[in-house]
Amino acid sequence: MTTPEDQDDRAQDDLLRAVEATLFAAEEPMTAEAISTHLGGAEVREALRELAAHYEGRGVELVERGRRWHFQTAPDLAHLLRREREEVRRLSRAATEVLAIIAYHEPVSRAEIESIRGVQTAKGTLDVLMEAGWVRAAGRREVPGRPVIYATTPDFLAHFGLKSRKELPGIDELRAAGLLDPVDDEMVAMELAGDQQSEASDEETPPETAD
Amino acid sequence: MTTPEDQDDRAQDDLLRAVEATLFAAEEPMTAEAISTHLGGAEVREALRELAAHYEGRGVELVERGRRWHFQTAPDLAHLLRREREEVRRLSRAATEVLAIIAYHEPVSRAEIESIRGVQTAKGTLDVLMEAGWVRAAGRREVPGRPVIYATTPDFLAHFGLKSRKELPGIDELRAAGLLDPVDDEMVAMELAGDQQSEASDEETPPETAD
Amino acid sequence: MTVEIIPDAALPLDGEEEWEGPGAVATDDNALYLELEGWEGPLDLLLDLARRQKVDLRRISILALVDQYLSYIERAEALRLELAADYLVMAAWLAYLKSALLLPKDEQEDPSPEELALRLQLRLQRLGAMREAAARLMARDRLGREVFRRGAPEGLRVDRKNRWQCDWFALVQAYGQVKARTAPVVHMVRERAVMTLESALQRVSSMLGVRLDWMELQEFLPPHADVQLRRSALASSFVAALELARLGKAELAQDEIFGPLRLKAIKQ
Repeated sequence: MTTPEDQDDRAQDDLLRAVEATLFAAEEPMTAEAISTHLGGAEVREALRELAAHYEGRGVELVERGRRWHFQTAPDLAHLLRREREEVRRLSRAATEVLAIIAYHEPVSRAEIESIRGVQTAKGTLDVLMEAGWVRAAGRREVPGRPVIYATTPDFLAHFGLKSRKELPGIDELRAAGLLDPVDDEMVAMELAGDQQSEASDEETPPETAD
Repeated sequence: MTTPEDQDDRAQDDLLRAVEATLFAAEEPMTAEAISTHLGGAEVREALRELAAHYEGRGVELVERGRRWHFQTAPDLAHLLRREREEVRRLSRAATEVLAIIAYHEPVSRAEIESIRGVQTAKGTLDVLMEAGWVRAAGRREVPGRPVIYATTPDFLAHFGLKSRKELPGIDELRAAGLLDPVDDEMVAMELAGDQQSEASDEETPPETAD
Repeated sequence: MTVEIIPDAALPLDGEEEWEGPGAVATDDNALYLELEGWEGPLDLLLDLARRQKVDLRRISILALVDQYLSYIERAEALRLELAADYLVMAAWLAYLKSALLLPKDEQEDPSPEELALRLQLRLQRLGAMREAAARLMARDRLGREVFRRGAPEGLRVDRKNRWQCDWFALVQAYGQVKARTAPVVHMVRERAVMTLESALQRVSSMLGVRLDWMELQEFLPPHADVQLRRSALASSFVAALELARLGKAELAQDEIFGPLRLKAIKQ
């Protein structure tokens, strides 16, 4: 046998479910009045309080902000919504060259880098080096146009196991190690072409003017 | 003093909250594997079961559709929610029949669908179903002409509230009655003799005999 | 009045979902004819006729069904309704089936008419089953209609962060290669065996002087020259031939494109 209290409970239960579903499906936070109108004029404040209590401490909570109610992910779980995934990526050949030039010649402007490399350097290449934390903008050169000049960072030294830039092998050492021997032009062209494909942002174009 | 059991409980509780928050925030249904990956490799099946049980009978429920999980409003509250929603596009009778044939017989070729319906299927009909995301091309049948075969998608299961194709209404009875058996060659041939002349607008390569 | 029966295409794309066969609203024959365009092909019409027998599809009378179908088609023709070809093809096939069913058993072909009737029945059952399945599917609690997903999900985002890798050797090697690539380079051109235009001109005109008939350009080349010299000699001799023709001292002929070029002296 159902008592009047049971029926009241069920009615309250139905209202609770209705409010829950309405707020869940809503595209925007809703005021108690809007929910009430939506549910044919039922009094929903008590149901909202009960619901909020039910969700307390769960992964999702019902909150009131400026008289509007909505569900949201529990604040302490906010980090779950933005997961960071680290990807290890090898520096492209173009970026390695630019990094080497900055390391040997710092501080240098982009125009100087291009002049040394003999090819234009895409903006993305420097961005990558700055993202890696190895290169920083080190002011501007006091010449017409005031170009930004770049230098390496302490992180650069740490990553490459150098105490200072002086530890980089000099030109004579490079020559002795055979690293200055003319390389096969076609190979270089091919590798540079490879750079272009691997990094869309790192496109190289023949330099227009080198200064 | 906390016992090891308490700690276990708390860990399980945290996982439950994390799974709940993740699924609440997700824009698409997620497989258990995807949830697990998102949460750094935790085993989430037990948490999913617990959550589903927790939400049972509430205004919002956790359901599994084609191995993917999502929250949705309880079906019995449809009357409260429907009114302010734009109704999903109505399907033509032809489209609903083609959808049913694909769902119950999948994978099926167009010739097989046409054989069952006894009429050619306008290109647009399959397009509508694919655009809705309910049907996809599922490869080709290795018979002469290599016809494309069609199957339903996880979105189809989600839309129609089916955990898997096994839950298709009456599918067991239909199979037992032999009504889902592969379509008979001769019937296809007989049918096509009539069809080919019927509609010039309905371009279609003459369907090959189905297997 | 002409009503063309076009299966499928005649149906509006946004037709009613809980669609009822046109026959369901057609209580008398005339009304039925007006509804003919609603059928999707002969099988659809047959299924509707079969349903009117108000028995299980497994127990329908095929002969009665055939008669009904044929009489509809006849009456449609009497009313000059334009019938789509497949309705007529089905009519012809059913007429054949009927006559076969009525023939004495010993004159029957394979497959037997009973077998064919059974297959037709199976087809109707199949279509009927799918039509019901479609209706049951459409009547389910559907996402976006009866049940709803969260209206404003926060969304899950995966931010990719790059960790760049490069080692000391790659760095130093890259610098070495930049230096090597951009170092000034002096180009030396090696001496090569060539035949100058002057010597070719002299050679060709003197050889032309002693011959009266046509000679191919190839014959003017030094016979024992190496490949490189021969190539140079061919180019120079060709230009020389053109020059001699321009001066009116030689005649040039070529029978086809890329064919041998022939020369002949013009006697003044």
